[in-house]
Amino acid sequence: MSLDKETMLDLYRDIVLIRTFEERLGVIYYEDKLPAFDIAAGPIPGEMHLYTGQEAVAAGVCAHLNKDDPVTSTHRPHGHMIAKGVDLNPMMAEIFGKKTGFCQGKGGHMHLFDPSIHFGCGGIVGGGIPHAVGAALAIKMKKENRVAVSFFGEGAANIGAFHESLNLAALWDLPVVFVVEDNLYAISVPKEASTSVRSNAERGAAYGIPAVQVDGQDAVAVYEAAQEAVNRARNGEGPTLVEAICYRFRGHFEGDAEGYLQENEKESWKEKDPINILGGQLKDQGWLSDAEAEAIQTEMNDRVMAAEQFARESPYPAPEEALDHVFA
Amino acid sequence: MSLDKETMLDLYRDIVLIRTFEERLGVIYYEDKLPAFDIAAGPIPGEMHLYTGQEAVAAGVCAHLNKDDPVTSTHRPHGHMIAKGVDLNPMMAEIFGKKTGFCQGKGGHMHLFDPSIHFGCGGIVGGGIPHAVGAALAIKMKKENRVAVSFFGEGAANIGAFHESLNLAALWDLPVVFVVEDNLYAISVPKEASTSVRSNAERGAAYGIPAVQVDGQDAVAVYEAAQEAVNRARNGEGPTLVEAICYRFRGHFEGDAEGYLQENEKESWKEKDPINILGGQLKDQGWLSDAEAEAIQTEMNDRVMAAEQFARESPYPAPEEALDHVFA
Amino acid sequence: MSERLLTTSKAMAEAIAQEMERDESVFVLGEDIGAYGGIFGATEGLLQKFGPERIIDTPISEMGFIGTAVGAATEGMRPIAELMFVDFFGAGMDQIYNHMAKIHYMSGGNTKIPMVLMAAIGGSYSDAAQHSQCLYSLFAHTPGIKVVIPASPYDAKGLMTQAIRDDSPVMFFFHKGGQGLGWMTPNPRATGHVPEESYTIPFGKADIKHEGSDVTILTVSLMVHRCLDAAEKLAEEGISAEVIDLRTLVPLDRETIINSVKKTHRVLIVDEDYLSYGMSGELVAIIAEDALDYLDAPPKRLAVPDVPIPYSRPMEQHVIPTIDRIINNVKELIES
Amino acid sequence: MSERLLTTSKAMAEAIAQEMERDESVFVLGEDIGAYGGIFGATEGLLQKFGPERIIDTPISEMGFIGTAVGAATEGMRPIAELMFVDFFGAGMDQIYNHMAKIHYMSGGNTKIPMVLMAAIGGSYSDAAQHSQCLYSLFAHTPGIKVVIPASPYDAKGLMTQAIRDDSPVMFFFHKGGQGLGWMTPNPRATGHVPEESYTIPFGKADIKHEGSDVTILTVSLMVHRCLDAAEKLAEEGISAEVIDLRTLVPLDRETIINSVKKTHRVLIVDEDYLSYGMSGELVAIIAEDALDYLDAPPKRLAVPDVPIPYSRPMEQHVIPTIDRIINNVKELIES
Ligand SMILES: Cc1ncc(C[n+]2csc(CCOP(=O)(O)OP(=O)(O)O)c2C)c(N)n1
Ligand SMILES: Cc1ncc(C[n+]2csc(CCOP(=O)(O)OP(=O)(O)O)c2C)c(N)n1
Ligand SMILES: [Mg+2]
Ligand SMILES: [Mg+2]
Repeated sequence: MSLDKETMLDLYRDIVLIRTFEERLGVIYYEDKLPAFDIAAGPIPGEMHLYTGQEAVAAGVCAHLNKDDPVTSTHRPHGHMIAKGVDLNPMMAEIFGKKTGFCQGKGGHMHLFDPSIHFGCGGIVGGGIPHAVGAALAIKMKKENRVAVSFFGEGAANIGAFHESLNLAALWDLPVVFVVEDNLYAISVPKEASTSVRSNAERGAAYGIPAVQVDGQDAVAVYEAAQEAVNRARNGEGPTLVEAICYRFRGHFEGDAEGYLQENEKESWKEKDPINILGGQLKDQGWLSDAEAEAIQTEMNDRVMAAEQFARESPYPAPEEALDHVFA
Repeated sequence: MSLDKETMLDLYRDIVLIRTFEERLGVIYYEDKLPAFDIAAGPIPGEMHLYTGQEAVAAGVCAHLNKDDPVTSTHRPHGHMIAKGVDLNPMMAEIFGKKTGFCQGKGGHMHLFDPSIHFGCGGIVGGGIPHAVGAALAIKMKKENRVAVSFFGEGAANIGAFHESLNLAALWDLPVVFVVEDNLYAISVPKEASTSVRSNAERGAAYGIPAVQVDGQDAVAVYEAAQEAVNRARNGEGPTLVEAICYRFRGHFEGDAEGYLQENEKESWKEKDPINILGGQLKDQGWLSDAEAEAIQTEMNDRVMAAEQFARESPYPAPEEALDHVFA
Repeated sequence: MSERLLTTSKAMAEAIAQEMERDESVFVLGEDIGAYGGIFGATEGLLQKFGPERIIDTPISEMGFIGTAVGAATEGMRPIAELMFVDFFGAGMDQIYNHMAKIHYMSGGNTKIPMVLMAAIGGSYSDAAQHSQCLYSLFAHTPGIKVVIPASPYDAKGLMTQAIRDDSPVMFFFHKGGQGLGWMTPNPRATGHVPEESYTIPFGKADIKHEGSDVTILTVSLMVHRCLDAAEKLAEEGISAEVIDLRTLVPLDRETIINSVKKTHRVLIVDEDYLSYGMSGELVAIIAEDALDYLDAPPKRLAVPDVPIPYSRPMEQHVIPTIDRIINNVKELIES
Repeated sequence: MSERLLTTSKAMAEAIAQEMERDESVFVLGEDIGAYGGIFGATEGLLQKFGPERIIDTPISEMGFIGTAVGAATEGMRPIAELMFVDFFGAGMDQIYNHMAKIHYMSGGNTKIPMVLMAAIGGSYSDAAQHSQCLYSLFAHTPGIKVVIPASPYDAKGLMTQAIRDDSPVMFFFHKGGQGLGWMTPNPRATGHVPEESYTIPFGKADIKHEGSDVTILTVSLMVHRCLDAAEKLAEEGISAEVIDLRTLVPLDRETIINSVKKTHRVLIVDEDYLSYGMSGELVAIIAEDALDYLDAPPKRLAVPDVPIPYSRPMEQHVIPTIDRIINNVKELIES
C-alpha cells in the first residue's frame, strides 16, 4: 500500500461518487414502478444494471487514463464512465431519456456514448472488446501514445469475441488493456458453471499476453496492477489482461430476486466494501477524518442531486426525433 | 516407433488410399476447365480443397475410431472421411454431383454427410467444432462410450467458435478430441500473421484441457498421441487438444497460384512426405517390400478408379429435385 | 367448472415439460434457463423437475451452444436452445444460418436437425436498440427454418409442442410483453385458458382472432393484441375489422390471407419488425400476386419505420405500432 | 482514341487506391487481402502500393476484425473490411447488426461509423449452399446500413468511391461472376470503360440499363447482366423490356421504379436472393402502394425458390434465375 495521499483521496472520491450515483439511481428507478413492478413505467424505464460494489475496479483503472484514452464498457457502464470523468448532467439526462442527454434520449443506460471522453458501451456481451482493439489499432496507425481500455465481465470472457480480440491485440502488439471484472456471476450463472479455468488470468498465456489477477475490492491493488498495464501499453509494449475479482452488491439488474445466491454470500462480501477498505487505509494513514469523509459524501450527494435535477427539468425529445440519426 | 506390423500397414494403406484419391481428383478436376480455367466447368465444378500431404493426421487419428464415433471436418474433408472408413462410391459420386452421392448431389466436396459413419463437414471455418461438442454431449447424456473428434486447421483456432467449444467441452467434461491440423497457412495467411502464440497446444491451458503437439507428417507419432487422447475421452476423462504440425502439398484450393510461399518451402516439406516416412519405417522393419508397396498402390488405384467409374456412370439428379429436402 | 388459466410463459414451460417426460431425447440449454427459470419464465420449474443433466445452463457462448444443439441433434437428440433476447442472434448466426438451417438440405435429407431455438422479441418498455428487436423476418427469409410466433397462451403451448416434435429446425419467437410476467406491463391477453393435457397446433394455419368484413388486418405476436384492442374500438364506430394472427411465417397460410382479402378488399399489415425488406413487404407481394383485382385500395403497412428502437419513451411509442395508429390506419384505408 | 477498359475487380481496387492516396485514414483489413490481393481481386496490388500497415491481413476472426473496424471508425479512421464471401457474415453478424449499424443512431449522432464492409455474393459455379448466397436483403432490412450492389466496372468504381467517402456504414456487394476474374466463367459485361480519374456515383439513383416500354424488369448485380441478355433476345421478338439496375437497395430509388411501372404497366423482379421476405417482396409492395392502378397484371417475381443453393449443376441452374427463365417470365407477363 504505497500510494500518496492525493492519489488515494482521488480514488476515494471517485468510488464515493460512483456509489452515490448508483444508489440514487437504485431509488429513482422504482418511482412509479411499485407496488406492482412495471419495468416500462417511471422516470427511468427499461433494464437497469448498477455497479455498486465494483467501484474500486473502475476507479483504480481509470485513474491512469486521460480524457482521450478510449474506453469501451458494457451493459453495466456507469462506474467506468464516471471514473473516466464524465459530465454527470448529460449522463443522468440520457438515463432519464431526455433531449439533453449525450444521445438525445436514443441510447439510455446501456448505450452511453461521450466522444469528448472517448467512451462507448453497449448491451451486447463481448460487443465492446473488439471496439477497444480497433481504437488501439487507430492509435497505433496514427502513432499516438494513447491507450485503449476494455472493461467486461467474467461471463464475457467465454464468448468468441474475447478470444478473437485478444489474439488480434497480441498479434498486432496494440496499446490496449483488457479488464475482466470477475464478479462471480453472469446473471444467475456462477463462474464455475461458465468458465473452465479457475482464473481468467490463466487465459493470457493462450495469446502471449501478460496477465495479472488482482483483488477488485481493493482500489490500491487495482491501481497498481493497472498502472503497470497502462504503462506497458503506452510504452508500445502491447496488451495486458487484468483480472479483478469483485462482487456486485445489488442484483444483476434491478428486480433480480437473486435466488441463485448462496446463504450469507452477499453479507460476507459486503465486509469487503471498497469504500471501507480504501477509507480504512486512508484513516490508518491519518489522511481521512470522519469529518472529511462526511464532507466528501456531502459533495457527491450534491453533485448527483444536481445531475438529477438537471435531468428531471430537461425536456423529452419530440416523438418525431426518433426518425433522425439513422444515417450520418 | 513402437507399433505392430498390422497397425502400421493399416496406417500405410489409409495414407496411400487418401493420397491416391486426392491426386486423382487433382486430375479429374481440370477436365474441361482448361486451357482458360473456368471453375464452373467440368465434371467437378466449384472449389476443390485437397488433403495431399496431411494424410498421416487423418490416418493416425481415425485409426482409433469406430464407425459410430462422430467426426466433424472442414472444407478439406476427404482425408478424414476416407480414414473414417467411408464407402468411396457414394463419396466420389457426391463430389461429381450425382444422384447416387451421399447427399444426392446437394452437398458436393465441402458438404459431405454420411450418418452411417457419423461423419459431417462444412465450408464454414470453425463451423464443425461446436458440432463435435454437441455430439459428445449427446454421447454423455446417453451414457455411451463413444468419442467425438473435430478436425480443423490452425486458421480456425483463431475464430470464436474454437474458444467457445473448448470451454464448453472442458466445463462439461465431454468425450471429444480436438485436432488442430497446423499446415502453416490459412489460404495465404501464414500462421505468424494469424496466431499470437507459437503453438496452439499452448492454448489448451486456457481451458484446462490437456494438449499435445505432434509431428503431423509422422503417422506413428500421430497415432500414439491420438491413442492417448481418444482413450482419455473413452474413459470419461474429458477432452484433449492435439496439434499436428503438417503441410499441404497442393495449393489451398486448386488454382491457387501460391504466390505467398517462401522459396523452396514446399520442396523441403516434400522431403517429409508421410508416405515415405511411414514407408521407410516399415521397410526398416522389413515389413514392407517394394513389391508389397507396389501392390498396395495398385489396389488403391483400382479402388479409386472403381469409385470414379461409379460416379461417372451415375445419373445427375433431376433439376426439380433442388426443391426437395428443405424440410424433414 | 371453471377453465384453467395460464400465462404464456407457464404454457411454454408446461409444453416443454410434457415433451421432456414423453421423450428422453428432449433437453434444454441456454443462459439462465436453470435456477433462474429463464429470463422470461419459459423454463420455470424445469430444473427442479428434470435436473441439471437435461436443463443445462450455458456460458455466454451463443455460437457454441447453438452449434452444440445442432451437433447433439445430428446424434439423435432433440435440443431446445434458448437465445434469451433475439437481439443476441448475431453472436450465433453462423450456426443458425449456415448449419441449423442448411444441414438437412445439404445432406440430401440424410441428416436431420430436430431442434427448437426460442427467443424473446419486441419492445415497448424502453430497452432500446439492442434489446427490443423482433427480427423474425430475417429468419423467415432463410430457407430451412420454420418460424413460429404465438400470440396467446393456448397457441404458445400447442405450437411449442408441435415445434418440439417437428423433425426440422424451428425458431419459436415469444413476445416479452405477452408472457404474462409480473415485472412487465400488465397484459390481460397474456393469460388465458390452456388445457392441461398435451396438444398440438399444426404449422401453416393462421387464426382469425376477430372476424370482420370491412378490412383485413394481418399481424403476429403482441401486435395481435393491439389489433384486437383496435378492432374492438373500431367495432364501436361501426367498422368491422378482421384480425388474422398468422401464427407461423414459415410455413405461411396463404389461403386464409387471400380469402380474407377477397372478402374485405382492403388490407392493413401491422408489424413490429422493421418496415422494409421484411414481413410486411412479403405479405403485400403475395396479395398482389393472388388477389390484385380484389383490392379496392393499396395495401397499407404499419411497421417500425426503418429506425433502430430508440430508448426514450416518446420516441419508442412513435415507432412501434400503437392501438391509436392502428385505428387511424384502418380509417384511412376505409376512406381511401 | 480508345477508351480504357477495366474489369470490375480492378475498378474496385483502383477506387480504393485513389481514396487511400487522398485520405490517410482509409485502410483495408480482412482475410487474404494482402499478398493474395483478395480472393476476388478487389484489393489486388494494394499491399505493394501501401504496405502492411494499411493493407492488413487478418486471422479468421470475422467478429474480431469487423468489430476492430467499428472501433477504429469511432477513433476517426475510415476502414474498409472485406468479408470475402457474404456467406461468412454469420461469424461476425453481431458487430454488423448491433454495432456497425446502430452506434450512430444509439449515440444520437455523436459517434459516426464511416466504414465499408465489402463482400462477394452469388453462385452459378457450383460452390453450394455455404458459398453461393446473396443475402443483401438481410442487410437492406437492417436500419443503419446503406446497401450498394454494382453491376458494372464503371458503377463499381464510382459507387466504391462514394461508399468510402460516406460517413455511414456501407455494405458493398460484388458478384463473383461479375468481377472479370480469370478463373470464373467468362463474362463480357465484367469488363468495361472506367475513367482513370476519381469519380462518384450518388446512392439512391437506379440506372436504366436498357430502355423499354412493354415491361419493367427490376434487378441488381449479375442478374442485371442476364436481364440485359434477355432483353436483347426479347427485342428480336419485338418485346421491349426496360431493365432497371437498382444499384443501391438502401437508399432505394423509388421514383425511377414507379415511373417505369407507370409507363409499362407490367413488372418482373429478378432476384438471385431467396424469394420470400426479401428484396422481391419489398419491391412488389412499394409498387402496390404507389402504382396499384397502373398495373395491368400482377407483378411477377423470379428468385431463388426458398431453397439453399444446391451443389450439382442441373439443380443449381434450376433455382438461380437463367436467361431462358427470365425470357419465359416476361412472355407470361406480357400474355397475362
Ligand atoms: C451476446 C449476449 N448474450 C447474452 C446477453 C444477456 N446478458 C446480459 S448481461 C449478461 C451477463 C453478463 O455477465 P458478465 O459478463 O459477467 O457481466 P456482469 O453482468 O457480471 O457485470 C447476459 C448473459 C447479452 N446481453 N449479450
Ligand atoms: C468463417 C469463415 N471465414 C473465412 C472462410 C474462407 N476460408 C475458407 S478455408 C480458409 C482457410 C482455413 O485455414 P485453416 O483453418 O488453417 O485450414 P486449411 O485450409 O489450412 O486446411 C478460409 C479463410 C470461411 N470458409 N469461413
Ligand atoms: Mg459477472
Ligand atoms: Mg491451415
